[in-house]
Amino acid sequence: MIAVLLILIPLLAGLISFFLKSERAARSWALFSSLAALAVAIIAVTANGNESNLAFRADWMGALNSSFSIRMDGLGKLLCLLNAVAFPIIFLGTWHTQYTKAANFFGLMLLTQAGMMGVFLAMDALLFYFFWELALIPAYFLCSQWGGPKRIQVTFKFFIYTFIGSLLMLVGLLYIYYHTPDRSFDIKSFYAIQHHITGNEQTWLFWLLFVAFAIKMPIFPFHTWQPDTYEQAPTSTTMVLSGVMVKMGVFGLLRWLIPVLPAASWAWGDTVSWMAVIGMLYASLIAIRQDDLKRLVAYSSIAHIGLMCVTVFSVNEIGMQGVIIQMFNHGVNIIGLWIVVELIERQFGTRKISELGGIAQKAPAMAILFVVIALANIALPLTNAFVGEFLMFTGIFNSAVTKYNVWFTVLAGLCIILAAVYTLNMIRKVFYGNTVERTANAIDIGLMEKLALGIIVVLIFWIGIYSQPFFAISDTVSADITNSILNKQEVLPVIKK
Amino acid sequence: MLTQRGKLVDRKPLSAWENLYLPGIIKGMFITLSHFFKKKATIKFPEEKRTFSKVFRGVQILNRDEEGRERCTACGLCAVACPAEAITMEGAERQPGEEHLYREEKYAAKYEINMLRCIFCGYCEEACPKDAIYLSQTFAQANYHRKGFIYKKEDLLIPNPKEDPEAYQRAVGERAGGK
Amino acid sequence: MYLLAIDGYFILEKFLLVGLIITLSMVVAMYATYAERKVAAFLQDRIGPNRAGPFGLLQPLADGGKLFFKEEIIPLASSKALFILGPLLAMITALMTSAVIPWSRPLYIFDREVSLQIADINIGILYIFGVVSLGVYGIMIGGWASNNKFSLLAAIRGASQMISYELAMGLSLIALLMLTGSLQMSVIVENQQGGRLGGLLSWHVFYQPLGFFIFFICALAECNRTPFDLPEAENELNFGYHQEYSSMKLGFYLFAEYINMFISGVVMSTLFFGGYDIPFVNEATWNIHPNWLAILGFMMLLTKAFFFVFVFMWIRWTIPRFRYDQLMILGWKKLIPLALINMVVTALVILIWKK
Amino acid sequence: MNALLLSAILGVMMMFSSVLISQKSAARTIAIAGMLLLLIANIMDMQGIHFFRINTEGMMHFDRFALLFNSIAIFSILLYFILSSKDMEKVGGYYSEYFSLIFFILCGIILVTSFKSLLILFLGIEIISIPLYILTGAEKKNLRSNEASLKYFLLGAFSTGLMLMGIALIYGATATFNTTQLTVSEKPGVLMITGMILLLFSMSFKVSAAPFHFWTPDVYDGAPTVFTAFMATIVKVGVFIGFIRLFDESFGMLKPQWQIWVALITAATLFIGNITAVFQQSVKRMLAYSSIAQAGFMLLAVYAMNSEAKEGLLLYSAAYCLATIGIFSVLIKMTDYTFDAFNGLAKKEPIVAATLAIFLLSLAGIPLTVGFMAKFYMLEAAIATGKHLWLVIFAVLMAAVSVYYYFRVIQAMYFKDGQPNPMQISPSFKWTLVVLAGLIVLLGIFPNLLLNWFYF
Amino acid sequence: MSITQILFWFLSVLALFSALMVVTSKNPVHSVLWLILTFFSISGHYILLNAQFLAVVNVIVYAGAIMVLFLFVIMLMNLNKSVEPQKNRWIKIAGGIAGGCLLLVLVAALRNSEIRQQVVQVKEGEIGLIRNLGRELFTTYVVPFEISSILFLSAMVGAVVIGKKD
Amino acid sequence: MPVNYYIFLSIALFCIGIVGVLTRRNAIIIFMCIELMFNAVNLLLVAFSKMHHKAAIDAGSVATNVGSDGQIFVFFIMVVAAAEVSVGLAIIVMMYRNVHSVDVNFLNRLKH
Repeated sequence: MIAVLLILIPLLAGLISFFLKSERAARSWALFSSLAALAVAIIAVTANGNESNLAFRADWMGALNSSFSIRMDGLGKLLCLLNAVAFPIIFLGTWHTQYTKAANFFGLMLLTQAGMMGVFLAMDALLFYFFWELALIPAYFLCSQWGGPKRIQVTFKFFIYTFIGSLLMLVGLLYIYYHTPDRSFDIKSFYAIQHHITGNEQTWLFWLLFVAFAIKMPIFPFHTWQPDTYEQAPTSTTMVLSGVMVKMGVFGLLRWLIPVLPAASWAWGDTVSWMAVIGMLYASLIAIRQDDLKRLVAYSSIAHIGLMCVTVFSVNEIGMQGVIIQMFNHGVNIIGLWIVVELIERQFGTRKISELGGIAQKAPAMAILFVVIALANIALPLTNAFVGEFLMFTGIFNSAVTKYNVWFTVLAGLCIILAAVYTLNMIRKVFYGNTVERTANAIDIGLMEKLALGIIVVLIFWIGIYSQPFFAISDTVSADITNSILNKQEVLPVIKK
Repeated sequence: MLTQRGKLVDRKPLSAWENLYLPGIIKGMFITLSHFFKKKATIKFPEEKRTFSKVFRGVQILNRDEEGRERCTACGLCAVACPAEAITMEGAERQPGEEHLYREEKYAAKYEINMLRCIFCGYCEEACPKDAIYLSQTFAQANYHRKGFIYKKEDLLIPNPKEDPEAYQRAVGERAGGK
Repeated sequence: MYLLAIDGYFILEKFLLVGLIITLSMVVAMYATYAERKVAAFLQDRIGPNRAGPFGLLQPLADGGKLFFKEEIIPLASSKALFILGPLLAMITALMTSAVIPWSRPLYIFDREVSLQIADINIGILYIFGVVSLGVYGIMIGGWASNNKFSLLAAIRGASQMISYELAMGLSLIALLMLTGSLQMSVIVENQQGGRLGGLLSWHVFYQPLGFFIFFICALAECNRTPFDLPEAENELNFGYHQEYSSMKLGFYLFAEYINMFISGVVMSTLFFGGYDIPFVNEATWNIHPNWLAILGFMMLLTKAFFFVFVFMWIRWTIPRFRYDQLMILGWKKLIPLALINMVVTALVILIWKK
Repeated sequence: MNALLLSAILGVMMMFSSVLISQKSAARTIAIAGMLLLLIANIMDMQGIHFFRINTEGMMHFDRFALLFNSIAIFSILLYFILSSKDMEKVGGYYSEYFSLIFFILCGIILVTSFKSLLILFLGIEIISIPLYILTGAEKKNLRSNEASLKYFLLGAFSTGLMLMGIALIYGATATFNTTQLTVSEKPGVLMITGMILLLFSMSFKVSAAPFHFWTPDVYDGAPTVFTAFMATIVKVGVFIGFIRLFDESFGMLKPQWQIWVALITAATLFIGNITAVFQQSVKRMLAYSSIAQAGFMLLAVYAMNSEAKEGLLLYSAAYCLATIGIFSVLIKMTDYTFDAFNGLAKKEPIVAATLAIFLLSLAGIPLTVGFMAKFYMLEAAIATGKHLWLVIFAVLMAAVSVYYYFRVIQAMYFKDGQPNPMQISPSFKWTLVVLAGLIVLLGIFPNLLLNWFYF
Repeated sequence: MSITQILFWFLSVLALFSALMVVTSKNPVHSVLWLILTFFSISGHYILLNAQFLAVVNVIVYAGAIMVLFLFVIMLMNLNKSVEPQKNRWIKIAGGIAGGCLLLVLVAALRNSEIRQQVVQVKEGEIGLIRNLGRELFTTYVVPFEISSILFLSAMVGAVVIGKKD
Repeated sequence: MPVNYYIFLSIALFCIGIVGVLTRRNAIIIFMCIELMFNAVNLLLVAFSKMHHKAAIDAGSVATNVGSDGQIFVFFIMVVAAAEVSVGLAIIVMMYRNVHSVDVNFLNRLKH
C-alpha cells in the first residue's frame, strides 16, 4: 500500500494543484505534498523486511494479461527516495522564482513526479510504459510553457526524441509480450523470455529498447536534445530532468534491458560502451569550451551518465553497486548545481561565465555551498560521488565481459580529469576574482535556498563518509542484475560470433 | 362598360372540382365536337360565289353608251376625286370619223388605274359627270407581275354591247337596271 | 420462347409482316396528316382540303410530292452526319414500336400458323418502353445538330418532357401489369377476350380507368401533341426542333409524329381496349374461316386506333398549350403521385381479392 | 437490423421534416433524438431484442462485432450532432436534408459493417458514397466545395468500377456472392486473385490508403468543414470495418497472397500521410492528411487480421472518431484554419484548449488516452502475426512523426501568443467537449469498458 | 460459323469500335452517341445470351435514361466545340500506355484462368427471363431490393440539394 | 461460346473505359467512360451467370436457378448507376454554373 501511496500522493496533489487560485497556495501545497511523499518514501525505505507493504497488485487489463502491479525492490527504493528527496529540494531551492500560472506549473511538476515514481515501481511492462510516458508529457508542457525564448522548438525536439524512443520500446515490449510463454506483461514473464526467442530477435529487441533508454539518458549519438533542453527549460524543470528523469534511462537498462535480454546485452555491450565513452569525451571537451553555465552543467551531466552506462555494460557486481549509488548521488548533486545556477541567473540576469565574477566576495554562503557541491560533482574523496565513481571504475576495470576494460577505464578517467578542469575553471571565474559590473551588488542567498543547499551538502557528506545504509538498500539488486547475464552463459554463444 | 357588352370576370377561387380542370376540359371537348357536326361555313369559291350586296364596290369599269361609244371625256374629275391618286389619264380630241367610238369631242387617249393603289372607295364613280366609270362586282384579280395591276384602258373598258352583247350584259350585271 | 429460334419460313414471314406493317404505318401516317387537317377544319366549321382528288383525298400525295421535290438545305454550321441522323432516328424509333403489337389473331396460310405479331417477346411492354425512351434521341440530335438556338431549346424541352412523362407512363402501367401478370402483349390481349358483352367488360379500361387516363395523357406528351407540343411551339420557338429542316427530312419528322400517334393509339387499344377484340359480339362462336376473323379483328383494332388518333386531334383543337412549368408540375406532382396511388390501390385490391 | 431500418425511417422523416418544419432547432432536436433512439435500439439489438424479424437470406449478419461498431458509429454521430449540427446551418439552406443524408449514410455504414454478400457490400458502399458526394458539394457557391465534390465523385465512381470488376471476376471463379462461401481452396485461381486485387485496390481507395489516397486531402479540404468532420471519421471507419470483414471472411484463407500487399500499402499510407501532414499550413488539411495517416494505422488491422486486430480496430475507430470529431467541432467554429489561428487559445478558452489538447494527444497516441490503447492494439496485432516486424517499427516511427503536427496545434494554443478568432461557444458545447475528453481518458485507462462487450 | 457466332463477332467488334470512338471523339455529343451504340451492342449480347430482361432494361435505363441525361447536360452546356486543347499530349500517351498495359496484364493473367474451358450458354436457358429474375428478385433478393430504395431516396434528396438553384 | 471470349471482350471494354478516364479531361466524358466500365462488368457478369448455369445443368440439375444471382447483380448495378448519374450530373452542372467549364484540369483550386 505504501508503494501505491508514493504514486498516488503526487498524482492527486498535482491534480488538485490545478484548481488552486493563488500562487502562494500552490507553492505551499506543492512543497507540502512533496514532503508528504518524502515521508512516505523514507518509511518505505526504512521498512526493511516488511516487503508485503511495498508491493501492490490489481487487475487492470485482463484481456491483455496486464495488471497494475507495482513493487519496491532495492533499486526502486533508492530511486524513489531520490525522487522524493529531489522535489522538496527543488521547491525549496526555487522558492523565490516567480511563475505565471503557478498552479499549473506545480501541478505539472507533481504529475511528473508521480510518473517517475510509477516508472521506478512498475513491475508490469505495460504499466511501465504508461508511467514512462506519463512522466514525459507534463515535462513537455513544463518546458514549453515556462522555458526560455527558444523553448518551443527545443522542447519539441526533446519530446519527439523521447517519444520515438518510447514508441520503439513499445514495439519491443509488445514483441516480447508475444513471445512470453504465458502471454503476460509481468516482469517475471519478461525475465523468462530469453529462452523463447532466438539470438537474432534478441539483437533486434535490444536495440529497440536500448534506443529508448539511450535517448533518455542520453548516450552519445542520441544526446543532441539534451543541452538545448536543459538550457531552455525552466531551471526547476531542468532539475527534474537531469536529477531524476535521466535516471529513468539507467534504471531502464538495469531493470528492463539487461535482465530481459542478457545475451544481446552481453553481445552489444562493447558497442554501447564505446558510444558512451565517446560521448563522455565529447561532452567533456565541449563543456570546457562552454560559456553558458547551464550548458556546462548539461554537458557534464552527459559525461556522468555516460560513465554509468559504461559501467552498466561492464556487468560487474561492484560496478553495479556503484551505478546504483551514483544514480542517487548524481541526482542530488546536480540539483544542487542547478539551484545555484538558477540563483545566479535570477540575481544577475545572465548565465554567461564571462559576464560573472567575484560572487564569493558578496555572497560567501552561496559560494561555499556551491563549491562543496561542485567538488562533489567531480568526485573528490569524502564526497558522495567519490564513493560511486570509485566503485564504478573498479567495476569497469574488472569487467569480465569486455576486452576493452582498460581502454574504458583510461578514457573515463580522462573525463573525470576534464570534469575537474571545467568545474574548477568555472568556479574560479564565477565566484573568485574581481567583481564585475553585474555582480558588484550581489546579495547572499536566503533561508530557503540555504536550507535546500544545506540538505544537499549534508547528503553529500553523509554518503561520502558513511554510505553503508545506502548500499544496504540495494545490495542484492546489483548481484541479481549481474548474475542475470553472467549466469546465462548458455545463451551467449548464440550471438557472439 | 361603355358598350354594355362587357361582362365582369368572376375572380373567385376555383372550387376543388373546378380545380381538377377535367370538367372544364370535357365541356370544351364537347363544344368543339359539336362544331364537328355543324354546317360548314365554307363556300367553294370558284364554283360557288357569295351573293354580293347591291352596293358592292368591285373593280372599276369604263362604261360605254348603248351604241358602244366610250363615255369618258377625260374631264379628270375622277382623278381629282381619287384619294389614292390611282387614276391617270390623257385626253385627246376626237378626230373626224371616230364618232362611233367616242361620244363627245374629247376622249381619254390613255386611262390607267393603278389597282395596287385603288382603295375601292367609289369616289371616282361619284365624281364622274358622264357615268363613264363605275365600280363593278368583279373582284379578286390576279396577276403575275406588279405591272399587270396597272390597268390600262383596254382592261377597264366594258365589252362593246354591239359586238358582244352577252359579255356586255354580264359585265354590267345587276347594275344595268340601276344606271 | 427463345428469341433466336429461326428458320427460313419464319424469316420470310417476318419480313413480309414487317414490310406490311411499315407500309401500313406509312399509309396511316400519310392519311393522318390529311385527317388532321380535315378534323381541324371540321372542328372549326370548315371543310378542309378538298381540291386534290375527291374530297381532297390525294392531298397527302401532293404534300409528299412537294416535300420530296423541295430543296434540301443543310445549314452550314450544322453537324452534317447528326443532322441527317436525327430524322432517321425519329422515324426508326417510331416504326420499331409496332414490332411487339399483336395485330390480330394468327392467319392460317398453307396450314402454317402465321402470327400477326412480329415478335411475341415476353417483355413486350418493356420493349415498348425501351423504344419509346429512344424516341427522344431523334428530337435531341436533330435539334442540336441544327446549331440553332431555337432548335436546341426545343430539343431540350422535348427531351425533358418525354423523360418526365415516361415515368408516369411506366408507373400507370404497373397496376395493369399486376392485373395481367405478364408483360407479354399477346397475353394481355388474350386476357381481354371473352366475357360478358362480347368481351367488352373484360377490357382493362374498366379495371384501370385511372391508369388508362394517365397513360393517355402521357401518350399525348410522348407524341408531343397539344397540349404538350412545347417542343414545336410555333409562336415561341418558331418551329421547334425541326426548324432548320426542309424537304423530306422535315417530312420524316412529321411522319414520325403521326406514326407515333397511330402506334400509341394501337398500344392503348391493345392494352386497355381489348386489342383486336370485337365488342358486343362473341366472335369465337362464329362459324367462319379464322382468317376472316383475323381480318375483322385487325379492322377492329384499326378502328380503335383511329378513334384514338381522332381523339388526339380533337384534343389538339380544343385545349391550349401548357406553359412549361405547368407541364412539369402536371407530370411530376400530379400524374406520378396519382399513378403511384393507383398502383398501391390496385395492389391492395388484388391482395384482398386473392384472399 | 433495428438500427438499419430505424435509420432509414428517420432519414425519410428528416426528408419530410424539411417541408413540414421550418424551425431549424426543431429539426436538430428531432435528429438528435432520433440518433439517441437509434443508439438505444442498437444496444437492444445487442441484448437480443430485435424489433424486426427479416429474413435476409444470409446476406447480412448482425454479429456482435458489427453491432458494437454500429453502436460506436451511432454514438459518434450523436456526439457529432450535439457538437456540430448547429454549424450545418452555415453550409446551405437544406438543413434537414443534410440530416436525412447523414441518416442514409448511417444505413450504408450499417450495411457495410454487417454484409455477408458482396451485393450488400456494393450497395452499402454506394449508399455511403452518393450522399457523401452531395454533402461534399453542399456549399454550392463555393468553388472549392464544388471541385471537391466533382473530384470525389469521379474518383469514387471510378473505384466503384474497379470494385465491380473485382466482384465480377470473383463471381466468375466461385459462382456466388456470399462472402463465407468464396474461398474454399487454399490454392486460388487467377480469376480469384485478380478479383481480389481489384477489390483490394478499390477498398484502399475508399479508405484512402496510399497510393489511392490522392483524392483525400483535396476532398476533405474542399468539403464544408462540418461534413469533413463526418466523413473523415465515422464514414471512413465504417468502410474500414467493411474492409476487414471482407478480407477476413472472404479472403481469410488467401492471407498469404495478400498480406504482403497490404503491408506495402500500409507502409506507403503511413509514410505519405504522416510526412505530408508535417508540411501543411492549414489545420483542416493537416487533419485530412492525418486521417490518411490514421488509416495507415487501421490498415495494420487488415494486415494482421486476427482477433486482436478486430478488437483493436473497434477501439481504434472509437478513439479516432471521438478525438477527430472533437477537434473538428472546434475547428468549425473558427474562421481561419491556419495553425496561427490557434495561437493563444489556451488563454481565451482554457477549457476548450485543454480538451482539444487531450484530443490531439489521443490522436498522437499518448498513453492515458484511448488513442494510445488503440495504437497499442494495432501494434500488438501486427506483432502477433510474427512477420514483417519492419512494418511495425516503421509504423511507430511514423507515429512519432505524427506527434510533430499534432503538437503544432498544442504549441499554438498553449505556448504562443495571439488573438484567436472570436468564437461563439456555448457552455453546453464546452461541457460536451469535457465529457468527450473524459471519455477519451476513461477509455484510455480502461479500454475494457468498450471491449468487454466484444466477444465472438 | 453459325448465325450466333456471326452475331457475336459482329456485336463484339461493334462494341469495341464504338467504345474506342467514345474515347477518341473530340466532340462530346459524338462520344455520347457512340456510347449509346456501345450499349446497344451490349444489349445485343444480352439477347444473344438470352438475358432478355437485362437487354431491355439496359436499353431503357442506359440508353433511354442515363444517356439522355448526358446528352441533355452536354447540350445545355453547349459543349459542342471540342474544348480540350491538346496541351498534355504526354499525359494522354501515358494514359493510353497505362491502359494498354493493364489490358495486356489482365488478358495475360486471365488467359490461363481455371474456367478457360467452360462454355457460356447462348440462345437458351431460362434464367434470363423476367419471370425467373422477378421471382428471384422478390424472394431471395428482396432485402437488397428494398435497400436500394434508400439509395434512390438519397440520390433524390441529393439532386434537390445540389441541383436546385437558390 | 467459350467464356474466354466474353472475358476478353469485357476486359477490353473495361480497359478502354480506364484509358478514357485517364486521358480525357472533360468531366462528362470521364463519367461516360466510367459508365462504360460498369457496362463491361455487366456483360461479364451475365456471361458468367450463363456459364455457371450451363455448368449446373451439365452437372445434372434440371430446373436450376444457378446463375440468376449474377443477373440480379447486374440489375442492381444498373440501379446504382442510374442513381449515381443523377447525382453526378447534378454535381457537374453545379460546377459548370460556377466555373463555366467541365475541364478537370481546372480542378486545381485545392492544390497549393
